[in-house]
Amino acid sequence: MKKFLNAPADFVDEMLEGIYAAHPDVTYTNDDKRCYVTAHPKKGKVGIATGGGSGHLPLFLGYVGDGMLDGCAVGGVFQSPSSDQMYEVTKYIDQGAGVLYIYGNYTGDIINFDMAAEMADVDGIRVRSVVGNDDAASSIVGEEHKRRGVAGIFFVYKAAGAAAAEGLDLDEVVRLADKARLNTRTIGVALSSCVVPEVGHATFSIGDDEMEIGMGIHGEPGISRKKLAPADAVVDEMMERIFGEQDYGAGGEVAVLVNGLGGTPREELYILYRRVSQLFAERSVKVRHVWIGEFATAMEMAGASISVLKLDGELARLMAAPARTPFFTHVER
Amino acid sequence: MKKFLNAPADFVDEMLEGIYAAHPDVTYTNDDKRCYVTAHPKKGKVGIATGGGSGHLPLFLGYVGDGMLDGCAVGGVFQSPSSDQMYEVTKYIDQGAGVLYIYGNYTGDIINFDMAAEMADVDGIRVRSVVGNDDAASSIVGEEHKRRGVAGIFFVYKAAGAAAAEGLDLDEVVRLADKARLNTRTIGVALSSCVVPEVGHATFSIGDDEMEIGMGIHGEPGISRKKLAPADAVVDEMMERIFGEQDYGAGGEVAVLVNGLGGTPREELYILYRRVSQLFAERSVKVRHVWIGEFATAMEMAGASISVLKLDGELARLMAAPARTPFFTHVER
Amino acid sequence: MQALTANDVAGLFAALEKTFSDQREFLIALDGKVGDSDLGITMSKSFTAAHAAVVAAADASVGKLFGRAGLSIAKAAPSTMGTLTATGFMRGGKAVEAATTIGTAEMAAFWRAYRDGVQERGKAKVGDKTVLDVLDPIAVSLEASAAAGKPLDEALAEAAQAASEALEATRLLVAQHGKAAAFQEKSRGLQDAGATVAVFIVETMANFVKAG
Amino acid sequence: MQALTANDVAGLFAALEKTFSDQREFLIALDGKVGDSDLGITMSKSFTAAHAAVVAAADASVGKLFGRAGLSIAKAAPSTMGTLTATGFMRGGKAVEAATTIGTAEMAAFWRAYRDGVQERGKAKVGDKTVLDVLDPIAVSLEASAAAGKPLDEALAEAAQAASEALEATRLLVAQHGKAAAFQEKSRGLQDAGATVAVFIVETMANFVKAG
Ligand SMILES: Nc1ncnc2c1ncn2[C@@H]1O[C@H](COP(=O)(O)OP(=O)(O)O)[C@@H](O)[C@H]1O
Ligand SMILES: Nc1ncnc2c1ncn2[C@@H]1O[C@H](COP(=O)(O)OP(=O)(O)O)[C@@H](O)[C@H]1O
Ligand SMILES: [Mg+2]
Ligand SMILES: [Mg+2]
Ligand SMILES: [Mg+2]
Ligand SMILES: [Mg+2]
Repeated sequence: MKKFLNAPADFVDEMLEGIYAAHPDVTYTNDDKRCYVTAHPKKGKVGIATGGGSGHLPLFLGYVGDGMLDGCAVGGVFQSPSSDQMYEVTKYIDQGAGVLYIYGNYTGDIINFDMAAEMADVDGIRVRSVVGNDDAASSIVGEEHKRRGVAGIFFVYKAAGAAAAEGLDLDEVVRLADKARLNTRTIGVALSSCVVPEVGHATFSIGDDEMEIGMGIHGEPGISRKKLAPADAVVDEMMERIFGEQDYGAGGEVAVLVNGLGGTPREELYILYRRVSQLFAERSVKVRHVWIGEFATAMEMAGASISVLKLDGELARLMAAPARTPFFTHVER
Repeated sequence: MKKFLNAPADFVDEMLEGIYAAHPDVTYTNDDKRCYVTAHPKKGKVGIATGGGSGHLPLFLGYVGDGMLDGCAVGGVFQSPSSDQMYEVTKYIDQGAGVLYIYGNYTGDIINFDMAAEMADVDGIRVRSVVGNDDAASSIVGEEHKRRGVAGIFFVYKAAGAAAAEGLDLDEVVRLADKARLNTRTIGVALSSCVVPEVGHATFSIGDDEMEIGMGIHGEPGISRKKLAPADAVVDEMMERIFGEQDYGAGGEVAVLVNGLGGTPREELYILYRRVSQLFAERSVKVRHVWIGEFATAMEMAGASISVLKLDGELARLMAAPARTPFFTHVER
Repeated sequence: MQALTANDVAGLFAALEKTFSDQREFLIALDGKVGDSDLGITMSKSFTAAHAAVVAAADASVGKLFGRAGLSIAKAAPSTMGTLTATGFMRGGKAVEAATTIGTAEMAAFWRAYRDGVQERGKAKVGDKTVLDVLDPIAVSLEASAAAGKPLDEALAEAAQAASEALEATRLLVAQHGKAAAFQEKSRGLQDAGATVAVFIVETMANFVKAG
Repeated sequence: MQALTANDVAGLFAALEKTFSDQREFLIALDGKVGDSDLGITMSKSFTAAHAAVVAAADASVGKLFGRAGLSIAKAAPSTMGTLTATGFMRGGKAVEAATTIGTAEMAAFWRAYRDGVQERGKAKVGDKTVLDVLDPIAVSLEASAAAGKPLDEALAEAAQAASEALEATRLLVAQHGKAAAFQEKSRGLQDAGATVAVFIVETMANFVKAG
């Protein structure tokens, strides 16, 4: 295990100490570093919380900031945070307009967020949830409710965050977040494993010339493992699945996120995007927004995912809105 | 070699095609994709060009944009671009106020930029150069002119870019860029090698439990190769070298850049910064600006570098100024 | 012993802590087959925390103490099984809050509420290859024993027996929930990891009561 | 032959292209010891481009053709040696631009300008373990031959001999420039890679003139 760390058990808390030292715009509540919240909550705005395991930076906490989220319960590496931590974050970020939970479709997270919502209900805080399930590889059409949440949750954050910043009420923010969720599809491909600090060895093994299409960000099995193909062929196979699920229509508009899993250099992400843009151009679909970089990682795992959000007028407006967090800045042009 | 690519020989040009497809704010001149320039040159502003080998994203081209640079000559992976390409970039970005070259201290780059400056001189374009040499590991005090340029060149770009955006003239921009250069020290540590696509195997080898302090971003030998130590000890050793070279003074101010070399997850960079911030706090030095992420990489190389810029009033002002490129956004708060 | 009192609770959780410390590596390996290998770690953390919590608590009721144990597990181990186990102890404890001693009837009420709480929280059905496939026969067996007026030690021994048979039967099922679900057919033939945890809990209870 | 004319230039560059294609792997390996292994690739690219450029060019003067060769190398191979070689051919070509035939005196003028151009561009001194350590004796030897009135084939043969002795002597030096400088003492004992390139160029010229 080649990592910069002190004791593996301190990995998450020391990471958080570094983040708080660097970024005064975020802080924590309840004296618990893992209850991560904005330092500038806005009275009357719908609060948005997320949460999940560590090891995915900038996911999840990196999206806490202006125009995005208000708080994040931080778990151990690839581990859910506790319901208690989610509840504390909820109390802090509720500014009288209720709270929306946006998180990925993992049993541990669901169970804990549901428990936290029950706890908040006792305090009279209105909580609603939108559970990201964008990973088209993780189950077939018709069983979307079983799909994992992966990088495409970024679009749900962006839509909900912009809607809340506009001053919309909880139901409206939920409606828009849910629309972004339903309109998002992601497909990923992994080239190498990663190492959980407290475990100390690779999470899974994969041949030197193999790739696994659809592998989850914790190493969950994907659709197919095969020989690594040229970049264009890999993109074609990924996008075929996405095009098979949603019709973007000639003249339609999309937002695209090309996400590195951590170990893949930015150069390669652009080689992938080159082909993505060709495929949309062939279909006369306009890529109105594109983000390329690391948005949801699995530490040093090599690989990438492509997420597509089908836009309509209001989603396009929400994607364009400015946002600013310590890990993500979007400036309206 | 596990990379997303088509033919290795097309790696750089296909990456550029992806970048141009994604980012309409940049374009190229002379019908050569490797002559990368801003799409919005500003009349009367000092033009700033950089250049260097590919494989270091967001270095070098990623800093072309508002408040930063105007053009970049793009070389092959770890290879200098040609003097001809630099000359074409120079002609495009000259807006009547002359051009500043900012690049790293590598023989190939120097020779080519000097040649380009000679060519531009024939056209009556005034060119001056500032050559980044921040890598404190690459030669001893007193031989700073032999030092390599690494991630700390970011500070030189930021200072020069902000100065040019303020409308200062070439000599003033050079003075400020040079001050940033003189006030910057970087020290890096590598944990793993990287693979140049056209070569296909690791550039160098390093033991499973080893780190090399001071290794260059092309695998140039460093100061010492030893067993990987706990993160705090690694930072202490790196910072001891930096503190030994510049006196930041109690009450002094600095800007800090913690840079990932590509394969190291963001989580670990924050664990490193945690210790950096402690060391400055112990010395009553204020970290006024901090950037943590990937700013100068060596593809998938695991490792990190720490750069420190000693601030005075004018450098602090230039660091605070807004900047916006497809790869880097800084919003003034 | 024929009934548990508040005085026995610390001893019971000491025994549970020992069980999960002994079974740590076994559970890590089991969860590693179609999961993420964390179960041994989280369950051991859970019962260390629960033991500490009941020792520190001043409550006089067994139910309240079980509730506190559940709360401490929720904080210590927010994994799927951690939270489900926490829910089970909290709901079960609440169901017997009023009782000063736990005989067969109260034990049945505890496990019924434990089972229902896990079902409500996890939204699995019996047969989905989860902990529920063992919790359900435990509750059913204890309810039958209560109706038949069996003493607590005998009732728990039978419940433990039913649990371990039900665990064996999970081998035939295909996982529908959690990380294992992604492995589908590969999960067939393996005993469910969470169900194994439930067997360990009820067996430890049975042995504790028998020994006491 | 006793002088080069414009008609000979394409043949000379064909020979140079062949030399560097033959020596590709050798130069890759040599540069790999204390450099980045690119030298074989860039030099082979350089002379393929140079050959194509002189074949395509319509100029009537040897010097102009050498200049075009240099320009094409600058575009094709912007590495250190690529640009230094480009500079050498451009400056050398310019020095003999007016001549219609290249005898010993012109060849001496060519290499003098080549050497000085490389020194000016690279800012190295003789003894710094670079290509200059071979370029300098080539120029000196040709100037002596010109003063002594020696014929071109004999002059180039002597220059090539001087070059290869000078290359051998670079083994004793420690690199002060480029990537090799970082290796310091490790570079001692190895012949300099760039200096090897210069030897190959002058040897190819000598053989071409001798054969012609
Ligand atoms: N929805 C659910 N309802 C009940 N039990 C579940 C559910 N999902 C998973 N489980 C149980 O949880 C066990 C795995 O627990 P654990 O290792 O804590 O999960 P994770 O590591 O995914 O958080 C499974 O063996 C199964 O018994
Ligand atoms: N400043 C310099 N002046 C002259 N020659 C130099 C200089 N620096 C390096 N060289 C020569 O360049 C050779 C290496 O060339 P090359 O492989 O093209 O360099 P790089 O790969 O670093 O661009 C060295 O062996 C040396 O002869
Ligand atoms: Mg990375
Ligand atoms: Mg990376
Ligand atoms: Mg598990
Ligand atoms: Mg080289």
